[in-house]
Amino acid sequence: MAPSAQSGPCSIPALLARNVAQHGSKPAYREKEFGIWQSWTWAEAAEQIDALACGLLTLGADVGDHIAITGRNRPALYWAMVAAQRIGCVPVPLYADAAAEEIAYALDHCGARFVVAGDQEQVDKITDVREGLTQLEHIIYLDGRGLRKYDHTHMTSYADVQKAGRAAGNIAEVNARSDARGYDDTCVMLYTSGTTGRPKGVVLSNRNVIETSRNSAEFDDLRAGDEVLAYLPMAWVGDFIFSIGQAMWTGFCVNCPESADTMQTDLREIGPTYYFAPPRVFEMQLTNVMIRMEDAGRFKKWLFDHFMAVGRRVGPALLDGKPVSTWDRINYALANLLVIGPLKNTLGLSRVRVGYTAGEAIGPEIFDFYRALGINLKQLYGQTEATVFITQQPDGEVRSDTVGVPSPGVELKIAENGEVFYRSPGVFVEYYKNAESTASTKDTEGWVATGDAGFIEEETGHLRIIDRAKDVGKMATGALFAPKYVENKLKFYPNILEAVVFGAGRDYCTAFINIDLTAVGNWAERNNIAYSSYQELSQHPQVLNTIEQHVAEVNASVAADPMLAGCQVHRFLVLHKELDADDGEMTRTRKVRRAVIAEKFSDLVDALYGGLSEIYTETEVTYEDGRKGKIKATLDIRDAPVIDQQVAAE
Amino acid sequence: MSADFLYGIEVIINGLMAGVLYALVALGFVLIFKASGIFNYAQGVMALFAALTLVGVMEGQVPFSHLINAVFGTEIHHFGWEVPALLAILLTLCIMIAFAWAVQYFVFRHLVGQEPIILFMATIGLAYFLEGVGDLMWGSDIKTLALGLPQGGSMAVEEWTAGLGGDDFYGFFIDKLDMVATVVALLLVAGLVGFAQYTKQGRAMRAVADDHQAALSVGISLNFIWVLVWSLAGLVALVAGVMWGAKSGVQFSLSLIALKALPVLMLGGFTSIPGAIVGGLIIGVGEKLFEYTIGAPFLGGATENWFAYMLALIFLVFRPQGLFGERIIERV
Amino acid sequence: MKDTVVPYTTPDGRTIGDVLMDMRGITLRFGGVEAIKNISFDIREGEIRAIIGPNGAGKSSMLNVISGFYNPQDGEVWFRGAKRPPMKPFQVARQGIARTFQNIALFEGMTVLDNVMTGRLTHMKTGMFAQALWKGRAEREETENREVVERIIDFLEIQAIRKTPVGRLPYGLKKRVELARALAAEPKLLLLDEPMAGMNVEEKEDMSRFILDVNDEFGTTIALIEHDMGVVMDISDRVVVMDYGRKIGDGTPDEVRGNQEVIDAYLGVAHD
Amino acid sequence: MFYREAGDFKTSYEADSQTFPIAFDRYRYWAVLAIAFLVIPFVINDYWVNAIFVPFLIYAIAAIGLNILTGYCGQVSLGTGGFMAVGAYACYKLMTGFPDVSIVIHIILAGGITAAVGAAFGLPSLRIKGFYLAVATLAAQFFLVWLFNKVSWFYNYSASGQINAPERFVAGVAVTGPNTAPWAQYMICLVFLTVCALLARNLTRGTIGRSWMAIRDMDIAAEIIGVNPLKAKLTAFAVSSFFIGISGALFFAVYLGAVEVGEAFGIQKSFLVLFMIIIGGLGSIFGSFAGAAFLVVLPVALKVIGVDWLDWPTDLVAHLQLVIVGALIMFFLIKEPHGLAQLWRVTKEKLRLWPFPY
Repeated sequence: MAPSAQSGPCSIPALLARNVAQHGSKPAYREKEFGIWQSWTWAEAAEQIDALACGLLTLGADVGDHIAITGRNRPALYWAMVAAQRIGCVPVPLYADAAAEEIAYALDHCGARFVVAGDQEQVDKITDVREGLTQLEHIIYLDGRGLRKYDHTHMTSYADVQKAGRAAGNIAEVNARSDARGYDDTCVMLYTSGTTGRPKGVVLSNRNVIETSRNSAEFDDLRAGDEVLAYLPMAWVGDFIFSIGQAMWTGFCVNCPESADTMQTDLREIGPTYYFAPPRVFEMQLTNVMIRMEDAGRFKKWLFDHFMAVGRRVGPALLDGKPVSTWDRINYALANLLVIGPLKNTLGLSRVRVGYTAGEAIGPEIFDFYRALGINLKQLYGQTEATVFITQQPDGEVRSDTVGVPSPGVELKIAENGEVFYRSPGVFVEYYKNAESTASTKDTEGWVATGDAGFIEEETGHLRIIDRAKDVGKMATGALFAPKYVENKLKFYPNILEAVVFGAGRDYCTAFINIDLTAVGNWAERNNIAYSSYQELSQHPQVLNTIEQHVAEVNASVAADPMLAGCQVHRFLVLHKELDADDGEMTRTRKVRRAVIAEKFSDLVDALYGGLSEIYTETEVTYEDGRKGKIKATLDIRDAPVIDQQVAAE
Repeated sequence: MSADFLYGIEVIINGLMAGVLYALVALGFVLIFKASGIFNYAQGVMALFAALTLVGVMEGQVPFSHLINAVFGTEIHHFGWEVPALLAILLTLCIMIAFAWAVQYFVFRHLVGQEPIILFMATIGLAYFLEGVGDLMWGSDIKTLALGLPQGGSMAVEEWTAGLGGDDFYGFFIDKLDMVATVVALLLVAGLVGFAQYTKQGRAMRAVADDHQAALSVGISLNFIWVLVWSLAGLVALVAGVMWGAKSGVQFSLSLIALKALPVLMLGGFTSIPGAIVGGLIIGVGEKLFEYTIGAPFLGGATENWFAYMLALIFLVFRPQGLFGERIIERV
Repeated sequence: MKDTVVPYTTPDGRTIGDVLMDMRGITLRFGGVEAIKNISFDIREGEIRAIIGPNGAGKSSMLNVISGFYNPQDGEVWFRGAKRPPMKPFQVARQGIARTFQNIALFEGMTVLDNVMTGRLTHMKTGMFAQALWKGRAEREETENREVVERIIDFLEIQAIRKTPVGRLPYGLKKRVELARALAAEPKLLLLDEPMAGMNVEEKEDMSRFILDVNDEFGTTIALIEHDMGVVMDISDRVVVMDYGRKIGDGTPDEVRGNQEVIDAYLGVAHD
Repeated sequence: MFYREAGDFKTSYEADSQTFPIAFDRYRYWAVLAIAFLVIPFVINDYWVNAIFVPFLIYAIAAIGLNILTGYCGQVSLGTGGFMAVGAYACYKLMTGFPDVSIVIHIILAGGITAAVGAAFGLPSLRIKGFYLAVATLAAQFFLVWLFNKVSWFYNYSASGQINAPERFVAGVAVTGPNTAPWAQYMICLVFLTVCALLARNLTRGTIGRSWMAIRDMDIAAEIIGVNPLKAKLTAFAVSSFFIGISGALFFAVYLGAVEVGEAFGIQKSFLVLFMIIIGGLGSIFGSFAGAAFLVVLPVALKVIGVDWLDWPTDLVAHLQLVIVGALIMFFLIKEPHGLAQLWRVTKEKLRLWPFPY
């Protein structure tokens, strides 16, 4: 199905030309500036791009040069990318919030001769590290505020470059160069924010970008007339695909907010029809809603709770096209009029036709909330090397615990260690100047390792991600041991702050649980349960019972997947202190340090596996002021109900 | 002396006497304005209300009888007794004081610190309210106020002055009631000035007028002062109401004397007691003279309706703060 | 012009041009009191000129003379090379002199946007009938001026409060809005009456930055009153020092710092 | 609750500064217009026209006029009655003087003449402020009423001292005179009101409007930004009087048909219109409508309840009305100085934020 280089437009500039021809007078870009949404039609955008392209030529840009682009999302910067492609250069978007040395590394690594910088802040960062960068010739800045007094020998304003371009009249050269672009020439280079080691420059070809864009656009039936809000970092592959790839393919309109802090209002004004956000954004929005509703009057509150309940019951069903009784439909219509509609409206999501979230696991209650509002929120699984799409959820098959079925044109395979491999037209060309990492990631047949462990549900064919492949271990029984997977499930309960699951090389799994003081504390107050300390509360029998229920429920859901049924928590205890970075039990980014904890609380671990019913322990803690102290406690150890795997299998 | 000249004198005398009454009403305004910065448009209606109440009390009418009858289908009108004038006046005074308190408590306590214009509009509302209440309490039919005050022209004066002119001059025609009114008004004015100058409350009142904060700091209760001045205004209203009422019957038009007093104030300055008096006299004489010399012969008469205003208006344009008012200095 | 002056360039690359406003022997009396005693000084194009002095030195009176609230009994006011006849404030404004007030004088009943738009009044010429019809000339003019205003709003970073009624704003923001309104007039000369009065340290820093930026980006000539010495000395090119209505010092911040009389009269005060 | 603003964004300043920026409001506005023009005329009868609609429409014009002066420019006037009288008599003289010129022209000219008179009486406003001015405008009130009473030229020397509106036609339909169809009365008033409201809105949204409000909020600051106080105040007086004049003309020619100046345009009129804008909301066109509607409907409602249902004597109800109106004025000044318009605004905000409290 992949068209050969001849059929159809084979580069972004080609797509641009097509859009100008097809819907030249439709809006292509908007930006909130000076109080209104400044708009550019496709024709106008193309003119701007050409002007810049010509200007870049006058500055002496050669075919194959890398042109770095940094700044917040603005149409002009998107145009800069396309302009670069027009003249056969490779656009390299960089993270606007990156530190100077990170930028220095990237600029040096790709040997950029030109940088298009958003504003003074970006310019300053670059000038700071300029000495080191031998190849860097010229900085082109967009917003001149505060730059008046800077030395302009190697610096020009975006507008001036365009002016020069318009004057130069070398458009023929520009066209010649962009016509020469082939389907397999580089389209863009994106630096992966390297969690380990240096960032790598992922090279994506026109084929990668255009085919994934087309496939994904068809998958969700995206079309001209759709609206997206471009607010995620331009250097992130997702933004490149949404705001350039798909936008160019379908010809929908890209809207840029006025600034980061007006994003919510701008979102509300635009009311996008196609919306992407990482889980934390949805989570934040939900919390805001709840906080604001706290101050609502009794009637409003009741109305809200009542109709949200209706929404939770009916909304998702309606979205998935499941049969819904007329009575429920009426109820939902009412809810829509009184609560859901206005709510979606104030959140700016009332027009969303397709919404995606990805990056990390999203809490079911968050996910359900938006589904209840009737927002078609789906999950996808992807990465830069795949030009985003590996799997995504088709309409009607949306669940919070899977990441969906393979995207069109994507093949999946699961290695015996559970790691997920894929092969697709979107598979990246190479890591720039980094052959061996390329080789280690992508084999000769084009299979790419995701580094994540997961499995495919037989009945639905949905992929479910368990954990980072390196964190997934084996139990004594040989069954798969995926602590994070279970811990996440546990942590979705508001009462549970942290959980640490043990079981690598053991016969069964056990867990440490940290209660969430605020949540449990509130609960205690409501049921007037007196407690003098975190420790006392943590060991309160009723608390333990609640936690035990949670664990039981988690076990049930874990048992549902044969591959993971082994990971059910057989025994657990509730820790007498909060896991704390100051005590080295967590990283500063609040990731549990499994090894450290296992070592520090070895007595407790032994107790869990030693079959004791309670254990006395002393732990050293560090207080805020740095003093050290000991806390002594006797902890109950509970057996959690588990579901027998054979039973589960049948 | 020629008759015309003498008639001119007569006009002036009548003007002066009318002026005293204007001054009296104007005083009511000045009192409240000095102490609270409120320009009390309701002053006139207060006079009407006072007069109505006085009549009602004397005749032993049942307050709100119309309303009661309408609601309960009863047919009550009078208690069937009559109250002697003096007692009635006292009772009316009490009612006016109660009213003063109510106004302060329910309305202006909530408007402290508002712009004068807002307060002014509030008093217009008050005027409507009070007029309605008055009519509800005592009915809106014209009533005669029989206090046994002398009526008609004073023969004595006429005969005594007849000699001044030739045959075609019959002496000054001066209404007895006007004379009485003048005397009473003069007494009241004197009394008020004395009160303001020599009593503790009076001094407190002036202190408040000068500077609220300072007054507060020396422990004067603004609320008390405000109720006090409203009560005094009530007293003034009562007297004015009696005079006017006795002269031309107790009816709605009585409330229009407020409108008469306005130009007096613009002339005399809103904050000056002497200003009010002088202003009153000027207006009184001025409008009578104008009517006598120009109005009646050339303009078809009834110029009193507006002359005072025109005079004041023209005057204001040249001296916005009035004759005796404090200079208005604009700070940047 | 009395004396010809050579344009020069400041260290940070701004050009200070000819004399823009020349005050010659200004004397101002209130009744018997002499608020200003025979003061002369000039303000040159593109500079930041400060008038400082202890309270009651006559600074504000001087500003009010410049902006036409008071007409001096003696002395001449020369503006852009011409002697200025006695004028009303609004005529002065139309000559291209805008100002802010020490105690903010915004139009509380209007939104920030409308307040700043009022700053454009001197630039808006459409007649009443055209306005009554709105469509066409009036609307076009409105839009053109709105564009100018929006750039100023952007420049002073008050986009977020564009449509809020000024009554609801905190003090610091109000000051900024008032500055915006003055800037909207695109004045030849901008008068700032204690722009930092009652501000905390970082508000003061912001305001100083804005003042410098205004002078830099728009090349606006600025005359400001301030009795916080520190700030003034940092941002102004030349300083006039007043005390009891007399001029006791005039020159660059450094010269003024050196001036013994100033130190006695003023810094002494400032120290305690 | 009913607002759906997501996706309702502005790409031009024209769109951003339009009268009803929110789509929902815009639709409601058109709906109201449609009903007013296309439905009511066909269902309306004589009682409704004379009791509610025509008075409402005419007073709304007057209220808009006074609101421009008082609400937008901050100059309180108690001369409204007098200025309405000017409009009425001007219209009468024109109608009788130039019988074959269209009545519409006459009414507009009447407005123009009133504007001139208003401006003249506005002159003192330069020297005197606040309620000094308010009191000064009473001079206009009394003088004008006296004038039209005494100078018989104004009522063409008629014995009764009354003026009677001769029959005049618009597009062949009688709009004044004894045999005017109710719907015709309604229509001509409606048209005038609609136009006046639009003009008022345009004036208040633009340069002039801003200089008025500047004068109102802080005249010193206004001067410093280049507002000429004389011009601002006089234009306010003129424009305001123009509308008031038109309303006066309609009041006489279309509504009453025959007028005796003292009772039709006495000081009570001035207060009535002032009350309308206080209750409706100072500085708001919508407020002018609300206030007019309120004070036109209130007496009718009271009469219906008091006289027709409870059959109380009429004068009693009239007195009650005084009490209620007076109390309302004080209530609004204390509790909601911006009147019904503000209440409306608040409700609207709540609806827009729904279900959130803020």
